[in-house]
Amino acid sequence: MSLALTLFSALAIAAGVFFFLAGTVALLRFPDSLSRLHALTKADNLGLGLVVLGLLPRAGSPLAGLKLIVLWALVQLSSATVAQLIGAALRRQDVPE
Amino acid sequence: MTAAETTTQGGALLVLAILLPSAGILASFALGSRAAERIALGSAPIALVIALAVLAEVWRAGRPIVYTVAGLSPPLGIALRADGVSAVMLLASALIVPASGLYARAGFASPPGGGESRKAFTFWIMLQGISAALAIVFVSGDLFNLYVALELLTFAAVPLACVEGRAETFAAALRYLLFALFGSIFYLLGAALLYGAFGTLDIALLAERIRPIPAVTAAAALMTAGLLAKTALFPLHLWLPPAHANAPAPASAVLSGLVVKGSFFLTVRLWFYVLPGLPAIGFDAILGALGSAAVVFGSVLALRQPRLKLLVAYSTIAQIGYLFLIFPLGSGLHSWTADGWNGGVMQVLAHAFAKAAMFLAAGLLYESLGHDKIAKFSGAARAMPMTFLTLGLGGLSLMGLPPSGGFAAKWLLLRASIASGQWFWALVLIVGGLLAAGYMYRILAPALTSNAISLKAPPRRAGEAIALTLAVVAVALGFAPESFFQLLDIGRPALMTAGPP
Amino acid sequence: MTVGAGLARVLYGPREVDRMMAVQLLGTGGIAALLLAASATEVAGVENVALGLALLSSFASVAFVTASAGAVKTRQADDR
Amino acid sequence: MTLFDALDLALAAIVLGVAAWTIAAREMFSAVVGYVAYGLLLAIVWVRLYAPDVALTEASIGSGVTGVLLVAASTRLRRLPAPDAPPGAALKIAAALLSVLVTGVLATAVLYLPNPAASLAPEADRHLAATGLGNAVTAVLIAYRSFDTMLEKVVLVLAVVGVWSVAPERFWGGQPAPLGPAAPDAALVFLARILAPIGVVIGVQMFWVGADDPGGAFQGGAILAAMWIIVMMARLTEPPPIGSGWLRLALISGPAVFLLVGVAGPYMAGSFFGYPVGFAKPLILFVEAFMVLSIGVTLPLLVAGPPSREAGQ
Amino acid sequence: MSASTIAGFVGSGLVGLGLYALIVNPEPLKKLLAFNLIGSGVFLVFGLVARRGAVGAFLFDPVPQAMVITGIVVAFAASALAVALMLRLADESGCIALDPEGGTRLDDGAEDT
Repeated sequence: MSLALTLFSALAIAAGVFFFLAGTVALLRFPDSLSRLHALTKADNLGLGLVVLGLLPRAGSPLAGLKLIVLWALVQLSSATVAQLIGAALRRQDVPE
Repeated sequence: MTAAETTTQGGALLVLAILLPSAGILASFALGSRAAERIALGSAPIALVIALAVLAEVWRAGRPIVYTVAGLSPPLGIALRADGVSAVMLLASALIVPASGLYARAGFASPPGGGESRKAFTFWIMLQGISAALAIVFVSGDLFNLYVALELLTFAAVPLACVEGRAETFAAALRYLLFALFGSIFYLLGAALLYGAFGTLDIALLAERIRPIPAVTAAAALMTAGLLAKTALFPLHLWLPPAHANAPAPASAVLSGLVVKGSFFLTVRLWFYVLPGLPAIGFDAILGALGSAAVVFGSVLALRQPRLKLLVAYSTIAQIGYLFLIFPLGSGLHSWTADGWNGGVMQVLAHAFAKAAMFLAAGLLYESLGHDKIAKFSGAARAMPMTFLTLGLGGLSLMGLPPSGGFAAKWLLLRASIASGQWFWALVLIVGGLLAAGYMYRILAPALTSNAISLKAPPRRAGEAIALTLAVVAVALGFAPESFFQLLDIGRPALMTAGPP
Repeated sequence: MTVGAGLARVLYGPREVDRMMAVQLLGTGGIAALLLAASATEVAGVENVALGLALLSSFASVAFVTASAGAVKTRQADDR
Repeated sequence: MTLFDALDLALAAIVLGVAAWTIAAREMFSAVVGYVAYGLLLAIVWVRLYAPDVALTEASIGSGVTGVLLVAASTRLRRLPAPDAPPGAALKIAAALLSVLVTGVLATAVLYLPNPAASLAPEADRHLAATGLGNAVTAVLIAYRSFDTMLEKVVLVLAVVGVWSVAPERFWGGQPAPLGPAAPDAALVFLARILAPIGVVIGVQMFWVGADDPGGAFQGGAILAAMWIIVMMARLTEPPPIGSGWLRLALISGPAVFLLVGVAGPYMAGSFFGYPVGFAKPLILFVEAFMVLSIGVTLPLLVAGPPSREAGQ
Repeated sequence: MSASTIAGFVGSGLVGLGLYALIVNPEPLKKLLAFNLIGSGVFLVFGLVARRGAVGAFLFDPVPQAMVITGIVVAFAASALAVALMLRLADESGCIALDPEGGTRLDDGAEDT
């Protein structure tokens, strides 16, 4: 693996971890549930995306790389859906209160 | 190390004893409740033949018969082993389970016209589940395989306890399940430690390798605690009376007569077969003391029960207590241990048959009287003589009066306790017998009065005959010949270690 | 795994939805942690585990949301 | 102390912390959320123990499917009055002492376990060639200790009978209650439509590669089960009536095929549950395929619970 | 201290925590949760044993790992049965008290041996 690729990989992973931390802090600190939800989806998408991107050069085989990408796509799909569901649940909870 | 173990002649019988009820479960599940009844009862004679063949083979060989499953010897493979006690227990199970099944035909029939009934489906499948689980418990030589057997036993026994579908049966079954799960997970924890220490879960290999390290002591304590919860030894008995007393009579007969013996059998396997090399650290005395407490406590509570089935259930707690005297009286290498061992095994058998008979009789009483309140039994013996004869014969064995299996058991235990100078256990045996006489008197005395009583329905003759037969077997065990005890000695671990080098 | 440390605290979140979000984030973070640990220690086949987790993390969250939605409805019905 | 040691310790602390929180949570629902998170963390612990097969099983069954089961139960039970009086201080102290004692004894035992432990790894590897498999864990499950695995499948069948048996008599033969709300969210339906086919592919792939890599019948079957559950939660399908013949055949197919192959053992390989040399791998995959089907059907039915509608409705 | 030893200690702790909750919590569902905690603790002890069984090129002993997989499936089946019983009991009686007489405790003195 070339130096540039290694550097890129490390940077991407570091950035990904940073987004996770940011998402965590946001979940802890943000005042209301909707903005927390917003923060969560950002952390999910970007954090995992960057980590996957960083790991791609290290993947041993094309199949392993493909698995990583499928994995990321799956998480995208589910996190988007769950965010929507949680949003809907929030609305339901908020109406009567 | 001995050379790797291989299959002996007749070993395949052990696999068949397990696979027959397992296949029965699967076929019954696919074919429905009516077929389940036919399969459960139809396979019983085959199971009986297998059990008799195992017994004959063990007797002929004069040593345990072995089967290595998949042709792999332990430690990587699983070995099944049957010694004298396994063979006898297998036979007892092959007799009591179908007896309960025949008795249950009236109550667990499928509706006419091809429909399926929940009660019938559950009962006949779970009955085969108990056969399968007990077969593994009696012949398996691998502690993890035995864990699977314990779970099989739990999953079969708990739904039987609530097959009637009333709220109190669900509460009883749930409590039973929680105790049983606690028991099996602690058993498994001990097995994990033993594997970590010695790299095998095969009973024979463990017995060779065992050394007194902390993990072994911890494993022994954890596994015993778990097994005691499943055996309902005082003070872990709370689940038993509601579960056994609220189950339908044929289910109670199997639960009380056989299922609790399964986990007791494993406790014996653990202490006598796996851990004999462990220096005595007082475990046997603790188990004996808990057993003694159970005898007194269970009997006193039995004396106070208003309902017959509850009384019989509490009497089970007391009778389980006697079983644990096998630990102080049957272990070690002394002149008396043969008596203690034989007495303990005899008590297992005598109680299995006597208690099954009594629960079946209690069920008949309930059917005919519409209740099982002891206070309202007056004159019932006149109307249902066979049922009360069954209760009386079963009670004879529970009290330990001659001639009966219970007498033989208690006599042997008494002899062992006197020979060993442990007079305390003798006292327990005598007090327990007196208390049992007390609760049997409570049942029989009012029933024998000459008052007139009206029955809702005449007792079922077939049911009465089955219950009486079981009670007669319990009594007949008292006449067991010397060769019977020679059979029990085949594969007894104390003898093997004490034998000529 | 440091990610996990922060996330566990979120379980104390004041409302049910917050907890669900926390589990969702934990699932994603767990996958990332798994991938990183795998590439660092070279345990074979970890990408299969991560793939399984990816499938299942949404699974649990969906169950929570569905169940809690049902519960809110019954609670509202009770209030009226 | 390396970075990994520190991370391991932190992970251990979090696992214990989440477990304690799960126990302490007053609301059952929160406790279950905690339990699912705990399951995810455990999966990471299992990877650290070089047990990816177990990690997959823990994530799918121990955390995922069990989580769904407990969530449904907690929402249905949450409006009930507290059953018994809270325990007294004496009991709490006694229980705490007992628990500390057990933990202490156990930790001591663990500390004094031989290290390295006696291992069957070389022996398992020696017989691996005869099975044609590459994954030793799969070989233990389906070949060396296949007897255990077959019996454990019978346990699952008994569990299904047990769960069904609590139904009222009149519902016998009918369908279990639906798993989702009457009008599921459009997003959920969308997710189920997309995820389920992908999940099925991944599940089958996981079973297939399980012969050589982490994975196998249990893990593949569990993922299929999860997919069926999610489809039922979106109300795209309903739980099948328990009287259905096909359903029952699918449920027993795993143990039944396993048992038949085991019984054929003496003729093929000279021993019950033995596999013939040279033909072991195809036979093992054959058995496993039916086990995947059985597990994929059994787990959702255990989650769905007893029948709660009359047959034919 | 290696990852496996830590896992062993975590397992011990989980067994203790679960046991405490099993005894103290009156709600059956919490007892079930506690049982599952004990279960995972026990499995971790198996995991420790499997990892300690690493010899030469083998990173772990596959036998205990296979046992854990079997154990997890059985534990799930047990949970399903318990949940079914609880829900039915709740339907029948409107509460889920384990003990109709009240006041009796579960698992009192489990460790007398």
